[in-house]
Amino acid sequence: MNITLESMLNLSIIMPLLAAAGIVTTGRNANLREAVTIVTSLVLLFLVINLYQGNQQGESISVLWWELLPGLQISFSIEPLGILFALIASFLWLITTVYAIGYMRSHNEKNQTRFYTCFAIAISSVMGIAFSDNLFSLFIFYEVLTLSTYPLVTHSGTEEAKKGGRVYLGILLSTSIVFFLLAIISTWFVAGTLDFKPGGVFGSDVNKMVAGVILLLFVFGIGKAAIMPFHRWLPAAMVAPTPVSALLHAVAVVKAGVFTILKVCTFIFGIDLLAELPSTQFLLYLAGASILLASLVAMRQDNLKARLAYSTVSQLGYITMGALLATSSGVIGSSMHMATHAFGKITLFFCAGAILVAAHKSKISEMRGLGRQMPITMAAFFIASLSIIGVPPTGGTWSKWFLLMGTIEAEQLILMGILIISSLLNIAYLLPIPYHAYFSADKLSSSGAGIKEAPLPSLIALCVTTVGCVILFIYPQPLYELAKAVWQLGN
Amino acid sequence: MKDLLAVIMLLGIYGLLSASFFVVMDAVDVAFTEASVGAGISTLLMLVTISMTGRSEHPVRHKPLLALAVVIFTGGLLIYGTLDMPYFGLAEAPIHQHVAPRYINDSMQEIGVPNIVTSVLASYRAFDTFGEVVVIFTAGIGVLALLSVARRRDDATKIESLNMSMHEKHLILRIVTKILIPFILLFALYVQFHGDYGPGGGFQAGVIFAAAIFLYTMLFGMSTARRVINQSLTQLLAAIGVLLYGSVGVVSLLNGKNFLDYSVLATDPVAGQHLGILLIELGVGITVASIMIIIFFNFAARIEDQQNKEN
Amino acid sequence: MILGLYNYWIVVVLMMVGFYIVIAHGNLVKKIIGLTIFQTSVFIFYISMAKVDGGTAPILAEGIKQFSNPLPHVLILTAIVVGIATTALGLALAVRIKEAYGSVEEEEIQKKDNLDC
Amino acid sequence: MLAHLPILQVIVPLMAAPLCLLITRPRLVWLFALIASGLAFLISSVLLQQVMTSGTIIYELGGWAPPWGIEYRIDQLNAFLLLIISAVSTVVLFAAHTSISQEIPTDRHTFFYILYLLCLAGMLGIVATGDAFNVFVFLEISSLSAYALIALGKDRRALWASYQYLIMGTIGATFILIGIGLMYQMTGTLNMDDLSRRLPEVAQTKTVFTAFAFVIVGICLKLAMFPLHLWLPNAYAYAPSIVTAFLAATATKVAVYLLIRFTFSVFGLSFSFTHLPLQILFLVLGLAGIFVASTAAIYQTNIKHLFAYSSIAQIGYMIVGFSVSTVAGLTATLLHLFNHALMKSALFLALGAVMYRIGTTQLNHFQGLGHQMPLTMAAIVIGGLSLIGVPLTVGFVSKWYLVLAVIENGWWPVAVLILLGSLLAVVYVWRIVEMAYFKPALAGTETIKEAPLSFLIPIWILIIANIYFGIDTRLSVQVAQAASQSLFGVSP
Repeated sequence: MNITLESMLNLSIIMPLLAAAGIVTTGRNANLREAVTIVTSLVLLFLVINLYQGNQQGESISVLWWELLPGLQISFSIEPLGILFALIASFLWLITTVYAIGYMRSHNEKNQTRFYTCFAIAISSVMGIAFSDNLFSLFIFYEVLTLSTYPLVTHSGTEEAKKGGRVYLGILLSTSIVFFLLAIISTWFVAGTLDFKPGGVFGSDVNKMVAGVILLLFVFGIGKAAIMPFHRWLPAAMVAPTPVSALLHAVAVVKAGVFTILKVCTFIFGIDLLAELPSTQFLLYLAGASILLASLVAMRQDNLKARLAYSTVSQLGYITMGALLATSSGVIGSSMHMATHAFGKITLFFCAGAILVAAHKSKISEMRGLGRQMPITMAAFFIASLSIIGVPPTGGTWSKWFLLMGTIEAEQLILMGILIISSLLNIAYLLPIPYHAYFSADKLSSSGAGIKEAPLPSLIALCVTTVGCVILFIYPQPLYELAKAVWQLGN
Repeated sequence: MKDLLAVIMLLGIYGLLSASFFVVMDAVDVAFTEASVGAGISTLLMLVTISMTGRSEHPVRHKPLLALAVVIFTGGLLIYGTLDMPYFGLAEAPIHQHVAPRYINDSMQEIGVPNIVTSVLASYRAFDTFGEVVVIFTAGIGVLALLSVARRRDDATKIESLNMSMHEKHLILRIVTKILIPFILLFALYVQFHGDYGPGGGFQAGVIFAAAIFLYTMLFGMSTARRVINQSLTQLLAAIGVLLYGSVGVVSLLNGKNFLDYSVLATDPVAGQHLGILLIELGVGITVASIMIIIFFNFAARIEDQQNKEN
Repeated sequence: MILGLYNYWIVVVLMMVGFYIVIAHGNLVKKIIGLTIFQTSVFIFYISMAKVDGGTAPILAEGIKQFSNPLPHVLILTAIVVGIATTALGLALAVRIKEAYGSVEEEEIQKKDNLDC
Repeated sequence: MLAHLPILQVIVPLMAAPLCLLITRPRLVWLFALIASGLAFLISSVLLQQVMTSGTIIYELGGWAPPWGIEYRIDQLNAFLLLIISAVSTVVLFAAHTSISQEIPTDRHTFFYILYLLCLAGMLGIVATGDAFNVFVFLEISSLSAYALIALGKDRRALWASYQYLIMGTIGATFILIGIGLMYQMTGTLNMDDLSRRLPEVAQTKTVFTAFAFVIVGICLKLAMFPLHLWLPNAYAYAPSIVTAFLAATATKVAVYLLIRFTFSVFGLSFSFTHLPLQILFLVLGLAGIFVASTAAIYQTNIKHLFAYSSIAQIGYMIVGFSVSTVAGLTATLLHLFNHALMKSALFLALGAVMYRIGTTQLNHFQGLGHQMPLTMAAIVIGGLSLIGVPLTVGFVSKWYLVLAVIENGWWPVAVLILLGSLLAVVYVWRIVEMAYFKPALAGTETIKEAPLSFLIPIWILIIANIYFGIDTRLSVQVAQAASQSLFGVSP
């Protein structure tokens, strides 16, 4: 079949929406419904890979949908960072769907149709974010993502879920409306354009003070990046079913946040300008603080998902920091970390979900000795933890490495220290879990007798992602290429 | 002053006084209207109202200092505003220089009606007057929407008896009225059609006409009056009056002239103007009279209704 | 100066009396009475503007040169009608309120409403 | 006939009103009113067409040249307004027959339609005319009919609300009358165009200053601008749903129009904004309005109240844009005028549908409605998002322009405040969403069905308009810009 890359680009955003429609219509029949989801995700993956290749062959792909206001277009184009994000998201969507089928069924959740529908819409908006050609289109899809994930967060409809949803929507909407929108409008006002241009849109003569303020607005406005003062929504979102936490709140949504920050740093400000801005320093330290504090908080969480959530917050701190470092290794590192952390964290969540389904346990303290009943799950958990910590043989190693290099290049020894300490903290809050699962002296109480591994689809899913972690270590070349391309575009 | 009856009486007197003041100020038409409305209709309506809402007012408890402040401020502002106004009665004032002169000098040639007020009212600014008619119409419909009561047949007899007693009481009044009413109606017609030569016109005529009906109603009772004045017919007339006015305008539209341009109504433009004015004044008269009657009847019917509820 | 404007000042005072009654008094009928006074004073104000010394009523007749300004008269004719229309509607409302609340005193009505909700 | 469109615009509904009395069956009256309003809509769209292509249209009533006669003067601004008013009125009227069948006794229906048409005609008259006194007359037509319409509400509080509105409105109108009188005294003319030419000579006099003050205060009373807004919430809350939808979308807009017309056209920019501290005054009041009203909205238990307060807040936005007093600011105001009309008519109509089904708009009765009346509630949600100003809805467009205009003036804090204001909107909209979707339906309400089509069609027409004009902004933006440019005398 020979369809132009442009139409593929369009399709990659429209497909999931069509899927959503399809899911609604086939909602009656569960199998059909899930078949639709799987097929779509396959097609989507295929499309994105094609786009990736097209991009590798150096073709410039871009489409214009609509001009909302003079100069404000909804338009899309392909560039390495976007394609990277799109690859991660679309691949993991496929995996997550497989996982979700197992999870949702054995957990027999209600309104599954709504669940899959919103999921598809969310993915479509993620694609939109990944391929946006300008801040404006990005903002639109950013908001759509927020709104479409709200029903997923509040899925269970309990009082607790409602509270979580409130925090989620409250923080994400308010930061985006007050800071992000303001930042965009100011950018429009100062630079006269919102298009992403390699090397940034602000001229060299821009007032550093103003630009600095705008940068602050951006970093705070992009609440999805969960920088410390505005991170509360992420733990709150953990009331959602595990697949949601796994894909959206370990990958799609949060990555959309850091992706936006990366994008803004490289394509709106440009590395050079970024380095000169007064506020960059402050933000770097803010990111550092958020890394450390989040790790510390994570240690004190007994609820596994909460702990993972805080770990995510700190990991996002890495990426933001890397972007703000404004050095080659920094940008490369954070770009790669997007991928490696995605695989690591989603695996961890899959495991958490598997444990919840199979053993009905969410508290870490109850998981001692669980390794005997659920060896595979726990093994996966272990490997993924390694990837998060950043030790071989996992992909996390590389990204951590580049980030460290970045701090050195930028002569930010304090930040380097922070990175190292936080890695130690990672060890401290992740590894004990598998350790106790396997080697803890006290056996699981009799209640645990009947516990078996999670349902097969879920199991497959989490194995795949685990393998992913390892592969990223053995064969990081393509990932590195993309990351490097991002850096080259940046200046 | 807590007795509303007294207040309303004073209000009527105030209306009458201002009317006479208007005469002094050469505004005869306005005086005529104010006398019939300020001293007449509105006083009457208010009396009818308090007969239902009670005639005594509660003493105001809260200290109205804020209100006082607002009023003093507004008043002060107005006084301040007057300081730069041209002095009272000054012939050089801009209002006597700019637009008005044309009315005074040319209206005779252009419209051929001695009463300048009428020619301005009914031709130069005829659209305002159309608006005015619609306002009255609106008020009438509004009152209908608020007060109209579905009349029950069964209590007709009760009212009858009520009226009977009434008849016995005011024998002299009745006779005098019976003599008066034709003259009042006649006068109304005079005012209606003489409006373009002397003071008067559709509105005043309508009010006077209505006044005659009121008088009749008050003495002979609602049900008797209802036999004379059919409710739905009055409503119809009210509409017809507005439509008459409007259609005059539409006719000039159809003749390719602008809305309410009377010059097309006859071969000679001036004659056309004259005809147009007569027609629209008629429209005004009909609407005003019937609306006034509607308003009054609905208020009165409310009282009747309440009385029935009581006994 | 004083003589030139005294007339307007009296009008202003009248207006304010009416205005005060409207906003300060609690009785609905009384409010409307205030409104009428307020408006009537505005009419007087307009008519005063129209007066020309030595002028007569604006009805053309032989041998009269000086007329008062007819335009304000026309405006006020309209305004009077508007006034009576408003009064009628307001009174109708007052009657209905009396029936619905059993009172035409602002405070009592407020009290009753607060009880409702 | 094409030459006579300006007057037909007004007299079609105006003459249709008395004709209703000649028709007997309420249903026919409804159809007739609908047709009349539809005609008005057609005329207004043609008018807008003409104005955009060939500039201002002047129509001399009675064939008398202004300033001696009354003239209609249609420029981009009032053509835009005419379109908004007649369009909303037509769409809303579509649902009227169903809605009032429950809220108003049958013997009143004919009167209802007559008053509705009169109100419509009055507003169109205010907007179309170029004569200051004629404004007053038509203002009274629309106001009187509005009082009566509000008083038709089922709840007895409707009467009280209507009465308060009557008092406030009449005071406002009388103030305007005084203002016009003072202007007339200093210039000797009533024609707006003529006034704008003759006022500058006497601009420095105390009298003109006072005239300005009275006109503005009078208009602001009608406008329900904070702090003169007290009459509005009850009036909107207890009026029949149709009336609320109609008035909320149009009445205040007309007042905004008058404000713009008098400050920019009649008194002139230099007088209004350079001699007087109007700018800062309106800015402060506008912002205060936004916050006070939005906060009040959050604490309402009756959704009609809630949206009424939100209307006051939205007026605040328009006032802020107005106070910027630049082409951009005014454009933002006009855009918001148009967009807010779309949002609020849709929302109140949807509330009308709820009223029709469950007979109340108390928040706690919305429990589980999300599942029982999915389409209606979806409409409310989308309308709410538009209120918040989420992208791809009209709300976003106007907010974008407003913030941009404010930033152009370098008022950064104001920009922040405006955006903070929309957060409050998030809060009060979400209270409804949670109630409708996350609370189980009340016992005994299982029977509630989706609203009838006669509601759904107009509601969704408006909702789709909300989205359409949020995406295809060419029409609204183009017209709004042209209008504000013409007001500033800038050639487009």
